Amino acid sequence: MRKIFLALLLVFIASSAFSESGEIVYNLGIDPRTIDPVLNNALDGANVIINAFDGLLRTGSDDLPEPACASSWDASDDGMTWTFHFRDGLKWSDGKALTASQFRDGFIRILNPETGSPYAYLAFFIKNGEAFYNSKAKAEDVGIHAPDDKTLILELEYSNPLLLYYLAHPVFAPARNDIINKYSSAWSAKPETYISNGAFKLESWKHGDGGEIILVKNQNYWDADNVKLNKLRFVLINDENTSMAAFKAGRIDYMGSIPSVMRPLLLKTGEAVSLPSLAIMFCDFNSARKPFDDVRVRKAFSLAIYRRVITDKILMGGEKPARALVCYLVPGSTEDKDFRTEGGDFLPENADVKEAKRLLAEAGYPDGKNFPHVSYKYNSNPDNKAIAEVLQAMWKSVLGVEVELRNEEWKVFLETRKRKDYDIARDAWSLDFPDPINILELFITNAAQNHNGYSNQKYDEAMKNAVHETNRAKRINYLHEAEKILMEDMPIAPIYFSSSSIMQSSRVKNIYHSPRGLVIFRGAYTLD
Amino acid sequence: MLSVENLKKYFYTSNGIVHSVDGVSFNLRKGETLGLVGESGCGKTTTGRTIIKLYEPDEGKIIFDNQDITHITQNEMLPFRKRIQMIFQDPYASLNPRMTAGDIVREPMIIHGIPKDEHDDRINHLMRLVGLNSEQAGRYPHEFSGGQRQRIGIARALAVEPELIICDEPISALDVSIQAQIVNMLEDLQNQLGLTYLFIAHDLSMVRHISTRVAVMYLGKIVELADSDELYTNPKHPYTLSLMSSIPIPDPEKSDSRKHIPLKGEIPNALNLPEGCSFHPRCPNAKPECRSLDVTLKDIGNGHLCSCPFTE
Amino acid sequence: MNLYDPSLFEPLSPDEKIHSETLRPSLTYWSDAWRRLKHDRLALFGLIVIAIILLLAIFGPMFSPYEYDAMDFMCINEPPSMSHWFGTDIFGRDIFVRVMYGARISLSVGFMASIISLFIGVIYGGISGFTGGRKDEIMMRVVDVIYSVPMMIYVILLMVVVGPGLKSIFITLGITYWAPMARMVRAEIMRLKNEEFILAARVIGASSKRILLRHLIPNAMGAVLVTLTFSIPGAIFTEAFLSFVGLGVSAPMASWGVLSNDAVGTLSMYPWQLFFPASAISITILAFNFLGDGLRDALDPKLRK
Amino acid sequence: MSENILRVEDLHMSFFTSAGEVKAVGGVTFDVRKGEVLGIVGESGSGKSATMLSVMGLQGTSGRIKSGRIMFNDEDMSMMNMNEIRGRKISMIFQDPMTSLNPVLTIGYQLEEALRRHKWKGDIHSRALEMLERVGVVPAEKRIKQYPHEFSGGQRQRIMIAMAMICEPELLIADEPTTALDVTVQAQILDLMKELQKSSGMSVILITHDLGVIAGNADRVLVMYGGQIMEMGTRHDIFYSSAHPYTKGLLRSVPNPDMPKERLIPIEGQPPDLLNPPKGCPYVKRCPEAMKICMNQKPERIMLSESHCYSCWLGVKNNA
Amino acid sequence: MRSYVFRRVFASLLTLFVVITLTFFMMRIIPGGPFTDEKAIPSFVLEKMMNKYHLNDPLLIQYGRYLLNVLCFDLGPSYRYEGMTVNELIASGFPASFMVGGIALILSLIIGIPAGIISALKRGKWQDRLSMILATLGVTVPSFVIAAAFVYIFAWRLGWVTVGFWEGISTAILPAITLAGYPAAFISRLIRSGMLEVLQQDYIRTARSKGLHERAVIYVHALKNAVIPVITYLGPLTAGILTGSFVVEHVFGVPGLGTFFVTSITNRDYTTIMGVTIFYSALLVFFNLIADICLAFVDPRIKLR
Repeated sequence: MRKIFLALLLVFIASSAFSESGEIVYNLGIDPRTIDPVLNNALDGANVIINAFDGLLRTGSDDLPEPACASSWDASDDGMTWTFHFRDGLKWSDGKALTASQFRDGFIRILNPETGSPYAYLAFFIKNGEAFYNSKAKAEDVGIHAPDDKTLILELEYSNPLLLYYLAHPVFAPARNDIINKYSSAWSAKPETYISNGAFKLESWKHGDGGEIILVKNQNYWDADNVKLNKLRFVLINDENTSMAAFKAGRIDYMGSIPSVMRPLLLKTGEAVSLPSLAIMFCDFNSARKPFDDVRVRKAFSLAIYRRVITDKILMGGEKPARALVCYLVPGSTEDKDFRTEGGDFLPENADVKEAKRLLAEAGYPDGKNFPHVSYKYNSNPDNKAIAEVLQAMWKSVLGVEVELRNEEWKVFLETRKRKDYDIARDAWSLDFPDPINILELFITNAAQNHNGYSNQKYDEAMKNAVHETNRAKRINYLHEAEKILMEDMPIAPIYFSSSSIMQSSRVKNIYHSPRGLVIFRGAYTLD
Repeated sequence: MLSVENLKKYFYTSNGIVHSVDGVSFNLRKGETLGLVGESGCGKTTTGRTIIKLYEPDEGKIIFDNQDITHITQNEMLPFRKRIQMIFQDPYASLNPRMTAGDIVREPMIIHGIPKDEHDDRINHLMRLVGLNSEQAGRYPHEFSGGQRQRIGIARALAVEPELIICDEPISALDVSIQAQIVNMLEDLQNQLGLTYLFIAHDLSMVRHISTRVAVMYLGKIVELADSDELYTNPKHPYTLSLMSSIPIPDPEKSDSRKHIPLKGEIPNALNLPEGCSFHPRCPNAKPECRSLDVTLKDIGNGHLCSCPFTE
Repeated sequence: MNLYDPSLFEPLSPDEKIHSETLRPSLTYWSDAWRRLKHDRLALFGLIVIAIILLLAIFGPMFSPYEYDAMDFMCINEPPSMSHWFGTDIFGRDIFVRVMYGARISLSVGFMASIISLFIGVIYGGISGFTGGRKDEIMMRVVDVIYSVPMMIYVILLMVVVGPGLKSIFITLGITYWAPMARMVRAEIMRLKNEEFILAARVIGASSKRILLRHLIPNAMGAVLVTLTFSIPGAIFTEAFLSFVGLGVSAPMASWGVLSNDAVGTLSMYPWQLFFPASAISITILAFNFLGDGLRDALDPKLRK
Repeated sequence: MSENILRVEDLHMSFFTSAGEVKAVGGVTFDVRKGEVLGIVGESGSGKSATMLSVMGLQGTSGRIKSGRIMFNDEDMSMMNMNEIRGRKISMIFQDPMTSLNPVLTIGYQLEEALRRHKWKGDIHSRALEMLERVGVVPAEKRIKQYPHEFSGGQRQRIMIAMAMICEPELLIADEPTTALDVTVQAQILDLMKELQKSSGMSVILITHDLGVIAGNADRVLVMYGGQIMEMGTRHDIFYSSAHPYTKGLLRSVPNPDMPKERLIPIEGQPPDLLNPPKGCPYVKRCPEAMKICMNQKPERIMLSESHCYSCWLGVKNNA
Repeated sequence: MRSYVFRRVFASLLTLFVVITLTFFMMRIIPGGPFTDEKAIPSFVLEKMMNKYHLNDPLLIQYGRYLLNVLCFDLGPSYRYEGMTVNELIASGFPASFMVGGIALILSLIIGIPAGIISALKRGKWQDRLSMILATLGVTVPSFVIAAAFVYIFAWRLGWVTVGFWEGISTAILPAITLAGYPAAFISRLIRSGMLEVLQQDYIRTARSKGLHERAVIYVHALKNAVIPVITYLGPLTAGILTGSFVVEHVFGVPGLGTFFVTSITNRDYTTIMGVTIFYSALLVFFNLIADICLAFVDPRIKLR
């Protein structure tokens, strides 16, 4: 018996091996659905792709697009034709030369209806892109041309002020049709066929909890000289406490999933850092149903929320009270101005009890009397539940209204919300691009993401103007106008602007974590 | 009153067909007691259970009071269940441990639609009839001794005033001093109520005591049937002879002086019946022709039936 | 005593004989079981614990100064103290009162699930075991299917069709929880149906229904009770899972399972938030197990002397 | 060395159940002589099996010997290692051959086990085969590899006998060895036992409730009732000049083969409840000749002859 | 024997067919699809994606096609893991689950059997009480609590083990201990009640009357009989434990099959749901068969027919 015990002990001790120099272990958390640049639409997948692929442009460590495969570009006068000039000596990770036509293959693949890319619509700005997608045009008609190996010309369907951001998005990657045609969708699942052109290349992928995705330095990368790491291990530890235990044991260098109860303490001691992110949590009011068809009720509910209490007492992870819709860090009328600061606040930090009560009374429910039975729906998740319980308590104490809480399984909830089968529903949005339009467009009449059935002609008008406006200052102005209309109608109640708390071991430096959640390792290095 | 003709009951097991009852015929006259004896596995219990239709007979006829009840359904059988009852061997297993004695006796009355207001009187009467007092009706079977439990079983059988009672080894699980009590009671009840018994047992001396006629069974067949005194004093079939000689006699001198005829081996299982006379492998005076002989019960005088053709 | 006293050698009259009969006190089935249960100290302990928990669940909250949903942001995550016996949670709610309220849900879930499974499982298993043959074969295959179809799928389906609340928890548990019970009852009935008292019932003309309900099932009750006490913990945990999927009672009301589930995340910082609800479950089930063991022994006719 | 192989002195033994103390044996004294067959008759609950289990030290966890001595070959058994005695010096055969053999072990294993345990000198396997052949389980070579369920009841009892005799014990206790068997098989088994006893010269205690079995097989007879010995004597003493009302009652309650149709004379009433045994004679409630003294006072043992004694107040009364 | 196996397999295939059918249609009725996400994909894009996987075909055609594929042992492509087939997923996840489950199975036997024996022999004494209380705790404390507590204590506080990484046997031990709790508890109870019953049997008295040492009586005569109910239980247990547990694999980071049972449903990964269900059912059938064959070896009275 004692022997067995000793053997067990030895096994335990032997298992603690730490990372080598030039190697970083990052907890990706969730096993990505795919790391095919064209098929992915999730952040976890994007974080693998962005470290393995380089587009014409890439996201720099200031979250702005910077030259990558294309070293320079120029636009025609009308801004409808763009020409990209490639660097010299671009290669794939298997040593083959990277050509402009492979970029064309990649873009066509996005638009090819048979690919089934969830981001296909991002490429509709390219001429005949949408037509090709709907099989109304041939691939040859799409406005992408590679006159030689080092030049790519894009013809646009309509002008796109975010064009360079788009092209830095991981979906706009080159494609190796020789491999993809041979292995079809399996190409992206196996390291042997996952040939990439970015800073790292895939070495192995073990699926599921406890699995890992290992990337190693791509020696053929054009910018390889600036890549310090030899190896990147993306581990897949889904449980926050487990991840934390592994971090404490020195097995993880960098992670973004910290148990929420520990965040305040860790932030205070400096062990964790809070980074702002381009995301907002809000709740939808169902404007199509009584009683939330009444703007006064919606406003009363929104004004009854103590946003500061939620961020400072419940979340405690550096989140900010959302006193309007568009979050911080979104550029405003000029690149260096903040849209949020320009727009100002529409809601108080804490509840405006008097005003909220007044509005509710005006709507016919003084002190919540005769208020119909309403429910707040959210998807099952501990954080959502905490927010729900606090909101419920606030509405009860400020308005005297009993709101029933109902949680639903994730995908059931998504369907319910889409069907607008709710009174109040949890909602959230993270921005793909740092531009206000990326969130404001949700509330255009009948937009795909318009969960609350909001429809206001004035709002639609302002948004339309913004889309067609090429002058930055004017365009932003339209967007401010739209946001103001939205806040007047209050179809949603903004709750807080998210942040992400991260922990990083002292041996690693220079990892860039963008507000959009992208984690870029190409400049990172280890101290030992 | 009851006539059984060529009754057959087979059990289909995964090992093959068990010829449990293989052509049994007898008549039972009103008011008499027919003893059915044989070793375990000879089919005597199955015969009793088939007659009362706990098992569906495979062949033959069961005629009760001039009515053919061989193939009637369980529902049609219900009125006959009022007239034919059964007493079981094991007084521990045959009473539901979760019912009081009173409820056990009451149950047949409920099933046979006897008016509710008569129940209590009848239970009291029956309890006294079987020698228990009526206060004991509220007790559970485990509170009674073996003999008392058997009395409850008898009371249950009597509850619907039957005419025929099949007694399936009613005393073999009881102590000697109690056996006599129960046998006496059965005799008294027969006299009082005019009952007819089919008395199944392997205790030969008790069978002789209680029965008017006795049938000896071996491997699913009756090998000898006669008036009980005739059978005991003048057994003909070699099996009966050997059976008689094996009865232990509670008298040292007689016991020592008696010569008993040992049988070879044991009763074979009813799966693979021997050809011809099924007793021949163990018969002390078996002849070669016994292997192919077709044996049937034949009257050898005085209503003494025997299936062995070589009796002197 | 003087052996030469001739009166001692007078014959005993029949009256004296009867008088001398020391009748054992007549015990009904249940009072006998109860008497033996009382002698089983662990079972008695289990019974007392269950009684205390029931009392606390029903009357406890009345005496608490706190409401189960009253948040107090001034004292969040406090450790156990005189004012908050079990400490407070992340909203500053009193855990003690929440655990008492949780008992109401968890215990009623446990009881209801058992009762539902009792009715369906016992009847189903009883019919299957009693009928035997092909019908039994098919009925048992149905049970196999219930075991194999992933529970979560029909749970989500039910969530959509029935919606949240205790009622739907009962329905879900009723759908699945009878399966082990059915198997157990079937095995028990198969064993019992060849007993002589069943033959005796047939002889007096009892219908199949009567035999099943009056004779077979009451005799399988001991094993049924034990299975029941085992199925209660399962039901209490399943409720936590169902609540997570959206079938349970809605927050801020929370069962023990949900309280434990929520507190797993805070284990590293505020372990008492998990300790108390989890202990409540364990103690209750321990108590039920002791009681169940005691009951099985008390109801077993073999142990009856 | 005396002629007694076993002597039991004033044995009191009880089983402790949840319902209370069951006084199974209440003061039993007797001895077994070398080479004799001692028959013990009694109904269920008379304490005959409990006495024998005490002798074997097999009374279990709930049974306890409260007082008394058991001497084997003049040695106090409480001083001996019972594991060395059991199976080697004293063996036992049980009532139900269907349940007394372990169903999952071959009979060969179960036979040889005792030999191995008691370090049998000689070839274990051939000894087992020899014993099987002696009890008539043939062909032994084939049957030794089989499992109990492949044998009939009679054969199993033969195997049990072989198992009990395999180490050549000095005393064999046969607890109702034929009760579960048919008459023809019973006769075979009894003959076999008689033959083995004669050839080995061992002593046998034959327990039964069947007076016929006793009449044919026992040298001396002991009649037990309610945990006590009622009467003891040679088989002639018991069958032809029984003194105790209980013995008389027992003999009367079986059908007389000479007058088979004569009405039986049963012993009325029920056996005593040993949870609450009567203070006096255990038979008092059923005894047709019960007297006042029988209620409260245990009768003493009265010697009728050298071999014959009984315990009854009638004897005292008659003497007085 | 061969015809027995053949018949068993045939009956199981029939059951499996019903399970497949039920699961297939129920999972299609529940709301949400494999591509439902917080950021809704525009409907015209969604349609193209659905076309790619033939999810827009009539349901019956999809069902027929799926059945045909299953007949060829092709469980189809996963919707959740692009480029992976369900066969590959199962092949990649099973080894880890198998290792953890295998260790857990062995652990539960080497803990459960001795504990059961001891508590049966010391019935009513403290050893019995203690092991039964521990066994009950094993049943009452749910694995999500044990797992979280283990991570907190052994990985976090004491730093003895690594969690979250799969490095073979060294990382399999803690999850295996977690997983072993319930079956060990159950086995010890089965052994206890089996031993208690067996020890009352006549053949134990026979064995003792031969003068055998108590050890031989218990380990040879009693245990071999008492272990029979455990073998029956081991069939479904083995199938369940080898296919992994969601909670344990999630918390300890074991890249096994267990997580797929839940995540495939939450992801609406239709083919994986079907795949793991079929795989589990097949294992269940297989191990039940093995258990029955083992039973026939241990208990000579049982004949396979």
